[in-house]
Amino acid sequence: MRFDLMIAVVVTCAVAALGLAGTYAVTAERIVEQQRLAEARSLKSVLPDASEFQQVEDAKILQSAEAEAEGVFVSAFRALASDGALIGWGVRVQPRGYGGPMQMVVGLDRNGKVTGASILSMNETPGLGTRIQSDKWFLEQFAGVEASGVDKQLKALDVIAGATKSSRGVNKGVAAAAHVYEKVLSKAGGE
Amino acid sequence: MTRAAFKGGVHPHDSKAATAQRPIEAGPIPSRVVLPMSMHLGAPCEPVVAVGEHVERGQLVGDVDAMVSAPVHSPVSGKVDAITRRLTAGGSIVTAVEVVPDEVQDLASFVLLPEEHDLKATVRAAGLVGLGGAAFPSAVKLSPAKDTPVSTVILNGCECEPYLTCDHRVMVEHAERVVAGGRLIADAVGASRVVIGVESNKPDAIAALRDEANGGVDVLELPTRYPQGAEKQLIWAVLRKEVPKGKLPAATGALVHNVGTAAAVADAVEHRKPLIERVVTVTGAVRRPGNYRVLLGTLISDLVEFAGGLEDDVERVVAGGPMTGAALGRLDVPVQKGTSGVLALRAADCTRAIDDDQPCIRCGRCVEACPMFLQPFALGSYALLGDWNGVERYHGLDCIECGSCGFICPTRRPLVQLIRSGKQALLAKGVKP
Amino acid sequence: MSLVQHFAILLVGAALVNNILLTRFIGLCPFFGVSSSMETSLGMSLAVLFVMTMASAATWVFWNALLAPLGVGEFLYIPAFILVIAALVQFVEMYLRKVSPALYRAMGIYLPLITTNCAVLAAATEAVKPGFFKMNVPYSFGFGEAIVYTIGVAAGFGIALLSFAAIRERLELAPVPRAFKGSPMAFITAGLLSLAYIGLGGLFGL
Amino acid sequence: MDLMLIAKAVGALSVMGVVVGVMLTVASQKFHVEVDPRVEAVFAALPGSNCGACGHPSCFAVAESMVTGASPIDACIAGGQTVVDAVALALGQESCAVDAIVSARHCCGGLAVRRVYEFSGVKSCAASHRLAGGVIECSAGCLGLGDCMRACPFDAIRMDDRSLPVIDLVACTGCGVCVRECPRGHSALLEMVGEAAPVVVRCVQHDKPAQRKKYCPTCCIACKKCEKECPEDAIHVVDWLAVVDYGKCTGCGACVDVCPQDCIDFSGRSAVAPAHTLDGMAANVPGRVAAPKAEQTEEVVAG
Amino acid sequence: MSKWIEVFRSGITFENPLMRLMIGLCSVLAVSTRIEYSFFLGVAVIFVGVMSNVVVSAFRKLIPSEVRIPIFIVVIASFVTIVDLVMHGFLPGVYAVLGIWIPLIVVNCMILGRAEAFAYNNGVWLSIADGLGKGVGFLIVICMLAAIREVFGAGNLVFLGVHVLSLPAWYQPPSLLVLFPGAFLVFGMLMAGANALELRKRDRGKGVSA
Amino acid sequence: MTEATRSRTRVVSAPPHIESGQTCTSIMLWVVAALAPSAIYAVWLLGGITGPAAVVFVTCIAGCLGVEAGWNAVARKPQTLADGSALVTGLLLAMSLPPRTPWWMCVAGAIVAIGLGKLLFGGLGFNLFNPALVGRAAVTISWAGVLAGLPERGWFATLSLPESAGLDAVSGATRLGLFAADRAAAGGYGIDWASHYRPLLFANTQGSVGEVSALLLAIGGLVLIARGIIDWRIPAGYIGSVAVLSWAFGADPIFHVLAGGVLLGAFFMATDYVTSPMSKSGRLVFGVGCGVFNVVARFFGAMPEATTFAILFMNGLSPLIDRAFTPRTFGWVKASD
Ligand SMILES: Cc1cc2nc3c(=O)[nH]c(=O)nc-3n(C[C@H](O)[C@H](O)[C@H](O)COP(=O)(O)O)c2cc1C
Ligand SMILES: Cc1cc2nc3c(=O)[nH]c(=O)nc-3n(C[C@H](O)[C@H](O)[C@H](O)COP(=O)(O)O)c2cc1C
Ligand SMILES: Cc1cc2nc3c(=O)[nH]c(=O)nc-3n(C[C@H](O)[C@H](O)[C@H](O)COP(=O)(O)O)c2cc1C
Ligand SMILES: Cc1cc2nc3c(=O)[nH]c(=O)nc-3n(C[C@H](O)[C@H](O)[C@H](O)CO)c2cc1C
Ligand code: SF4
Ligand code: SF4
Ligand code: SF4
Ligand code: SF4
Ligand code: FES
Repeated sequence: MRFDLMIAVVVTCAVAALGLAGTYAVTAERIVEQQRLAEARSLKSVLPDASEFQQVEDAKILQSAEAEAEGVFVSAFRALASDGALIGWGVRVQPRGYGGPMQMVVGLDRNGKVTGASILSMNETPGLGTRIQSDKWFLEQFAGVEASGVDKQLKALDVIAGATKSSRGVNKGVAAAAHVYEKVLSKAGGE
Repeated sequence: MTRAAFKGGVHPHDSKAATAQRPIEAGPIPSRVVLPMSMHLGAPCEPVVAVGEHVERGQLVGDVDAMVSAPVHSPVSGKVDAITRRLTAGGSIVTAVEVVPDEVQDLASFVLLPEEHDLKATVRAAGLVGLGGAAFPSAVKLSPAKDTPVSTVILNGCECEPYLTCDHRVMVEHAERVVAGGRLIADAVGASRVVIGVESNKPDAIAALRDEANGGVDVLELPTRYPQGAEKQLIWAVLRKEVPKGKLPAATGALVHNVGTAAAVADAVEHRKPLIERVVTVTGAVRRPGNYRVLLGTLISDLVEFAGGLEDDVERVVAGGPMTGAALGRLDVPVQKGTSGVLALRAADCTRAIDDDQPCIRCGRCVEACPMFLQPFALGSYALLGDWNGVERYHGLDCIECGSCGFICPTRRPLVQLIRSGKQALLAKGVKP
Repeated sequence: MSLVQHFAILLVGAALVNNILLTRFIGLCPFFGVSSSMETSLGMSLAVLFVMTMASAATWVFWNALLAPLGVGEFLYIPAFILVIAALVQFVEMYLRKVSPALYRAMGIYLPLITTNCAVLAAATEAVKPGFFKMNVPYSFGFGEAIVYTIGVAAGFGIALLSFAAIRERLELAPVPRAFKGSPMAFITAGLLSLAYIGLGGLFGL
Repeated sequence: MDLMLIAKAVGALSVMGVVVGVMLTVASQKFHVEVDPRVEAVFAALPGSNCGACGHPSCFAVAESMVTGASPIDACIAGGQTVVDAVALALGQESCAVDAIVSARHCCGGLAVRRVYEFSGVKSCAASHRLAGGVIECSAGCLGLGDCMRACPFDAIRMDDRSLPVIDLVACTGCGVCVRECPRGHSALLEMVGEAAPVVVRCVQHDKPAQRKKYCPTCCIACKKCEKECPEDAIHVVDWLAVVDYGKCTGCGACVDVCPQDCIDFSGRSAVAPAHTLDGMAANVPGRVAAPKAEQTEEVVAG
Repeated sequence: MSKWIEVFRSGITFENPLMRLMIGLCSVLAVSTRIEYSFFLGVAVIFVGVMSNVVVSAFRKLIPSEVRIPIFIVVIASFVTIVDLVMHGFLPGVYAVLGIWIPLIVVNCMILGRAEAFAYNNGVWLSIADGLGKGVGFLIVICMLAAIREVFGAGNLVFLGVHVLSLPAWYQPPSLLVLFPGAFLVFGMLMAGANALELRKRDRGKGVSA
Repeated sequence: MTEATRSRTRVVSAPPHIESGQTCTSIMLWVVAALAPSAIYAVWLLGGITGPAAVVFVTCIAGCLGVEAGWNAVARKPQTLADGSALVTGLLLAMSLPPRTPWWMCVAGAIVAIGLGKLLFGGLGFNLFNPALVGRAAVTISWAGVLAGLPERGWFATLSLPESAGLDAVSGATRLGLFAADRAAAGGYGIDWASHYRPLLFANTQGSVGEVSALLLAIGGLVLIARGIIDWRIPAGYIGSVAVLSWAFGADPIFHVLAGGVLLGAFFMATDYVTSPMSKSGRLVFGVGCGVFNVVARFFGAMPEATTFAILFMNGLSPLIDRAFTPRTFGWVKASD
C-alpha cells in the first residue's frame, strides 16, 4: 500500500478543512447578520412606522399559524413603535410562483389592513415573472386590502398579463398572511 | 393465378405501346461489327484471332480461361480489321475485335458449337450470359453449391422496365423455346419446378406461355410494378422468401434466368448455336420503332439508322431501359450481349437536368419506394460528402440500383449516381457486400 | 399521492421538466464536447448515469452520517462532495482500463470530463442538501428518493445528449454558412432545442 | 467553540480523505495495466490526419506499428522530414533523411478540350468518368470536377479557372490521396514525383497525335523537339508521348522553352524556375516558409 | 517577463477558454442575463483560478501524480467555498443571484484543466499569468455575452446600480434573449462572429500563397 | 450514317432517365391550396381584406419571402423562392398567430422563422425545427406580455359575424383558456363541451388566425392525405392520441381535438417533411409523441395550449427517432436454412 498517496490526500483535506472552518467562523456571523438586515429592510418597507421588529417565538402561535397556512407561512414579527407599542405585524411567507417558492414579507396593521408587500427573493422568469417586482403598481395595489374577506378582494385586483402565475403567487402569499393574521395573530394580541 | 407484389417500388408509365405488338424483325448487317472482349461481368476475354484473319459466322474470336467469363463469337463472316480499345455503352474502355463483314452473309448458318457432355459446358461454350441486363455468365449460375440445392427455376419474364418489349416478343413468338429452355435448366440443376413470372400488362405473353406450359411449368401472373423483374423481388413474389444479405438466390432454393436467356439455352442445346445475336427494342423518337434481331457488335448508330434514324428533337439516347440503362455520350458504341433496348428520348420524355445542389426535402418518398427498404436520401447525402462510412452504415451495398428512388424524388436528386459512387468506393476499400 | 406516483413525478420532474442540460444549464461542457458522435454520447450517458448514481449514494451517506451531524456541512460540502466524485471517476477509469480497453480507448478522454461535469456535483448536492438549487423540494430526500431523483437527472442528461448527438449527425450534412460551421451551429441548435423544452416548464407544477 | 468546529471539520474531511485514499490506492494496484508510453509519444508526433498514405488505417495504428518496429520510422509519408525527426526522437533512434515526393498533374487541357456531351448529375470526376467515359473527348485527361481537391487532406489543391487542379507544392505532403482518388488513375493523370522534379509534361493521352490534336489544342504532339533540345538526354517521346527521366533532368528548362504546345511546365520545389506558370510559381518558394509575392500571383493568373 | 505576457495573452486570445476550448460554459450561459452578475462571476473565477494555480504550482513537487486530481479538486473546492462564504457575507445582493452558481465554479472544467495542464508543470509566477489570462478571457466573453443579452433583451444596461444605457422606449425588448434559449443563441452568434473574423483573416492570407 | 446520328453533343446523366411528375414546387403548392380555404375564410371572418387577419397574413408572408430572397441575394446563392417552401412557412406562421398581432411582431417572427429557423441551417431540407413554429415560439415568448394585452374583448364585438354561426363573439378568453381556468378550479369539469362544437367547426374567432374553422382544416388535411402529399400516420397518431388521452383524463375528446392548434398542427405542421422522421414506424411514434405532449401539457402544464412546443419538442427528437426506427433492410434476415 502506498502510504504516501494517502498521506498527501489526508493532509490536503485537513489543511483545506482548517482553512474553511476558519473562513466560516469569520463569515458566519456576517451572513446571519446580512440575512437579518435584509429581512429587517423588507419589514421596514412594508411597515415604515415601526422602529423595531420582534420575532414571534411562541411555539403555540407558530404552530397554529403553520396549521393555518401550511407550507407558506415562515415566521411572524411584531412591529413595535418607538415607544414599544404594537402597531402591526410582519409576516414572512413563501408562496409558490411560476419558478418555485418566492420569499415575501407582508405587513398588516393592527386593524387587519395590509400595509404593504415586499419580495425578498424569487426565481421567476426575468422579464416576465419579475414584473411583479419591477412593475411598481402591482405590489402597491395590495396596500389597503382588508384581512377579513381577503380572498374576494384579491380576486378583484389586476394581474400582470403574461405573468398570471407569478401574480397569483403574490396573491397567495398575501392571502396566507391575512389568514394567519385573522385566525392567529389578531387573537394573540400584543403580549 | 396472381401474386401480391413485393413491398415498395414505383409505377412509371410503361410506354410500351409503340413496340409491344411489333413482331421481331431482322436487324441491319452493318459495315463493321465491334466485338468488345468484355460484354459480360467477370474476366475479359483475350482475342484468339489476329488482324487480317478471316472469321466465319459463329467462330470463336475471344476467350479466356477463367471461371467467371463468357467467350465471344463473331456474328458475321468477314475479315478481322483491327484490334483496338473502344469505348462501350457503359463508359469503360475495353479491347475490341473489329470485323468487316463479307459482302455476302448467310445468316441462316453458323459454325456449330462443339459437342459437349453437359448443359453447363454447352452454355459456357455458347458464350451465354444473362440477357436480362446484368450480363452475368449463365454457366456459372448453373452450378449451384451442394449445400444450397435449387428446387425452383424461375424464368424472369417481367420486363418491368418501361419501353422495353424484347422479352415480351420473345415470349409471344418463341414461347415453346422459353419453356424448353426452362426445362433444360431445371433438369440440369435438379429443380422440380419451373415458374415463369410475367407482369400482368402482357396478357398475350401469358396466354402464349400457358399454351406451351405443362407438367411442372407454371406461368405466374404478377402485378405490374417496377422493379418486379429484379431478382430478389421476383423471388419474394414467387416464393415469399428473402434472399439473405450477401447470399446467392440459391439460398432460397431458387435460380432465376431471363426468358430470353432460357430461349438462348434451348438454341444452344438443340441447334448448337452460340450467342451471336439478340433481340433489341429500338423505340422512342426514332422513325421506325420495333424489336430487331441484332447481330452483336452492331454499332448503335447503325442500328438507329436502320430504325429510321433519330428524330431531330432527341435529347438523350439510352442503351437499356430508362430506369437502369446508360445514357450514351456518343452512338458509335456496339450493341452487347446485355443491350436490351435503345431508347431515343425527347426532352419531354426524360428527366430534367439534374443538379446535385438540389436539397433533399426529406419527403420520404424514396424510402417508401425502395424495394430493398433502404434509406436512399441518407445514402445520397453521405455519398455526396464522400462519407463512405455513412454509406456503409446505411447498407449502401444492398442497393440494387433499380432507380426507383431517383424516379420518385421530387427534387430529382441524382440518388442512384451518388449511391453508386458510394458503393464503388466501399468495394474499392474491400468492404464485403 | 401514492408512493408510486410520488416517485414517478420525481423521476419525470428530474428528467424532463427540469432537464438538467436544457432548462437548467448544468453539464453543458460534455453536452457540446461529446455530442459530435452517437457512440460517444451513449457511452458518456451511461458513464454519467453510473457515476452520478454512485456519487449521490456516497454523498448521501457522508452527508447524513458525517457532515450534517457534526454541523460542518454548510462549509465543507463542496470539497467533500467533489472529492468523492473525483475519486469515483478515477476508480471507474482504472476499472475500465483494466476490464475493457476498447471501451477505455473510446471513453478514456471523457471520463476525466465527468469529474468536471457540473451535472454530477449538482445532482449529488441536490439529492442530499435540502433547498440547494432552489428546487421545489422543501425537505431533504430519503436515500431512496435521492437515488430515484439522481437516476432521473441522469436519464434527462442522456435523453438530451443523445437527441442532440442525433441532431448533430444531421447537422454534419447541412451546408450551414461557413462561419457557423461546427460549434456556433451547435449552440444555435441547442438554443432552439431549449426553446422546445420551455414547453415543459411548469408541468405537474414542478 | 470555534476550536471545536475546526476540529470537527478537520476530522470529517480527513476521514473522507482516508476513505478515498484507501479506495484509490487499492484500485490502482488491483487494476494496474502496463501501457507503452512510446506509442502515445509517437502518436503525438504524427500529423493525426489519418490520411492512410502509409497503408495503415489510422495514425494511431501506424504509431503502434512503429513502436514494435514493424514499420520504419519514416513510414509516415505525409509528415515529411519534420515528422520523421520527431518520431525518431520519440523512439530514441537515429533519424533518417526522407525523399519527399509531391503530386504532379499531367494534363493542361481543361476547358479547352472538346466536350462529347453535356453532363448532368453529380459534380464529381468519378461519377462523370463512369458516365460514358467522361464529358471530354480525351479519355485520359482531367475531368476538372475536383475530386482530388476534395480528397486532399491537407488542402493543397485548388481548381483554377481552366478547371484544372493546381497543387500547392508548399502544402502538398506527398500523401498520394489525390492520386488514389482520381478516376483517371488508369492513365496516371496525377502522379507522385520527387519533390525536386523540375519539369512536368502536361499530357497523358497515348492516342495518335493526329487524333488527339482534333479535340485538344494543348496536347503533346510528339514532335520530339524537346528530345532533341535536351542537353541531358532526359526527355524522350515514348509511345507518342514525352516522358521525363527525373534521374537525369537538371531543370535547365530547354524543353519548356522549345515545346510548341506549351505543355511542358516547371514544377518542383527546389528548381530554379521562372514563375511563368501557376504551378511553377510554387517553385520560387524557398523551403516551406515564405510565400510568393502577391503581384506574382496576379501575373501568373493572367498568363 | 515577455513569456509571462505571452502566457497571459494566450488566455484571452487563441486559448480563450470559452470561445476556443468551449469549457466552463454552464455558469456563463446561466448568469449572463445581466452584466453585473457576469462581472462578479468573472471576478470569482479569476480569484479561484489564480489562487488554485498558485497553490498547485507551489506544491507541485509534493503532489504524487496518482492522486493529483483529488488533491487539485480539493484545493479548488476550498477556494470556491471561500468565495462562496465571503460573497454571501459581504455582497448579499449579488449572492442572491449568483449563489447557486458559485459552487459550480469547482467543476468549471477550465480551472481544473489549467491546474493540471499548466500549474502542475510550471512555476508560480507563470501559473499566475496563466490563471489570470484564462480568467480575464473568461471575464471578457461573459461580459460581452451579458451586455448583448441585457441591452437587447431587457432594453437597458445597468452596472453596479448605474444606468449605463437605455434603448428608446419604442423598443420592445424580446425577452427570449434573457431566457435560456437566448443564452445559447447569442453565444452561438458570438462564436460565429469570431469565426467570421478568423476566416476573413485566413482568406486574406491565402490570396498570397498559391 | 448521318453525322447527326454518329456523334452529337447531347445530355448524359445517370439513370433513371424518367421521372415521376411531382416536384418540390408542386408539393408546396398543394399544401398552400389545402390551406387556402381556411386562410381566405379567416380573412373574411376577421375583418376582411383590410382587417387585422389580413395584415397578419400579408406581413408574415411578405416577411418570409423577403428574408429568403434577401439572404439569397446577399449570399449570392441561386434564388430559391420558387420552391414554395418560404410561402408555406409564411402562411403557416400567420395562421399560428393571433389576429391582432402587431405588424412588427409578424416581421420579427418571419425573420426568426426563415433566418434562424431555416437559412442558418442551410435552407430548405436542412433545418431541424419547424421554421414557422420557431418563429411563433420566439414571438410569443418574447412578447408574451404584449400579446396577452391585446384588446381582444371590445374588438371582436364590432365585427359583423354571421348569425347562424351562433358564436359568442364577445368573450375574450379562448376556449382552451376557459378549460384551463376550469381545470384550476378542482373537481369535475363544468364546461358544456358540446356547446363549443359548432363554433369550433364553423366560426371560431378566439385563438389564432388559423383556428377559425376546424372543418376546413380537416378537409384540407384529408385532401393532402388523399393526394399522397402527407403520410396519414403523423396526423392519425397525433389526433388519435389527443382523443384517447383527453378521454382517459375525463374530458371530452372531440372538444380537445377541435380546440386550439391540434388540427392545424397535426395536418400541416407536424407533417413538415424536413422536421419529422422518415420511416413509417418513426412517423407514428412522432405523431403519438406530439399528441401525448400536447394533452399532458394541457392538463398538467402551465400553459393552456402547447401545440407549438409539442411539435418543436418532437422535432428535436426526430433525428433520434430516425436512428431508432430505421426500416429493416430487405434480406437482412437470419439465414433460414
Ligand atoms: C419561458 C416562459 C417563462 C414564463 N415565465 C413565467 C413567469 O415567470 N411567471 C408567470 O406568471 N408566467 C410565466 N410564463 C407564462 C405561463 O406559462 C403562462 O402562459 C401564463 O401564466 C399564462 O398567464 P396569462 O394568462 O397571463 O397569459 C412563462 C412562459 C414561458 C413560455
Ligand atoms: C432493377 C432491376 C430490374 C430488373 N428487371 C428485369 C426484368 O424486367 N427482366 C429480367 O429478365 N431481368 C431483370 N433484371 C435482372 C434480374 O435481376 C436478374 O438478374 C435476371 O432476371 C437474371 O436472369 P439472367 O441472368 O438470365 O439475365 C432486373 C434487375 C434489376 C436490378
Ligand atoms: C399550430 C398552432 C400551435 C399553437 N401552439 C400553441 C402553444 O404551443 N401554446 C399556446 O399557448 N398557444 C398555442 N396556439 C394558440 C392556441 O391555439 C390558442 O390560440 C391559445 O391557446 C390562446 O390561448 P391563451 O391566450 O389563453 O394562451 C397554437 C395555435 C396554433 C394554430
Ligand atoms: C406537408 C408540408 C408541411 C409543411 N409544414 C411546414 C410548417 O409547419 N412550417 C414551415 O415553416 N414550413 C412547412 N412546410 C414547408 C417546408 O417544408 C419547410 O419550410 C421546411 O422545413 C423548410 O426547410 C411544409 C411543407 C410541406 C410539404
Ligand atoms: S436505394 Fe438502390 S435499391 Fe433502393 S430504390 Fe434506390 S436504387 Fe433502388
Ligand atoms: S425522394 Fe428525394 S427529396 Fe424525398 S426524401 Fe428521398 S431524396 Fe429526399
Ligand atoms: S496534393 Fe495529393 S499528394 Fe499532395 S497532399 Fe494533397 S492529396 Fe496528398
Ligand atoms: S486530376 Fe483527376 S480527380 Fe483531379 S480534377 Fe482532374 S480528373 Fe478530377
Ligand atoms: S462548466 Fe458545467 S460542465 Fe463544464
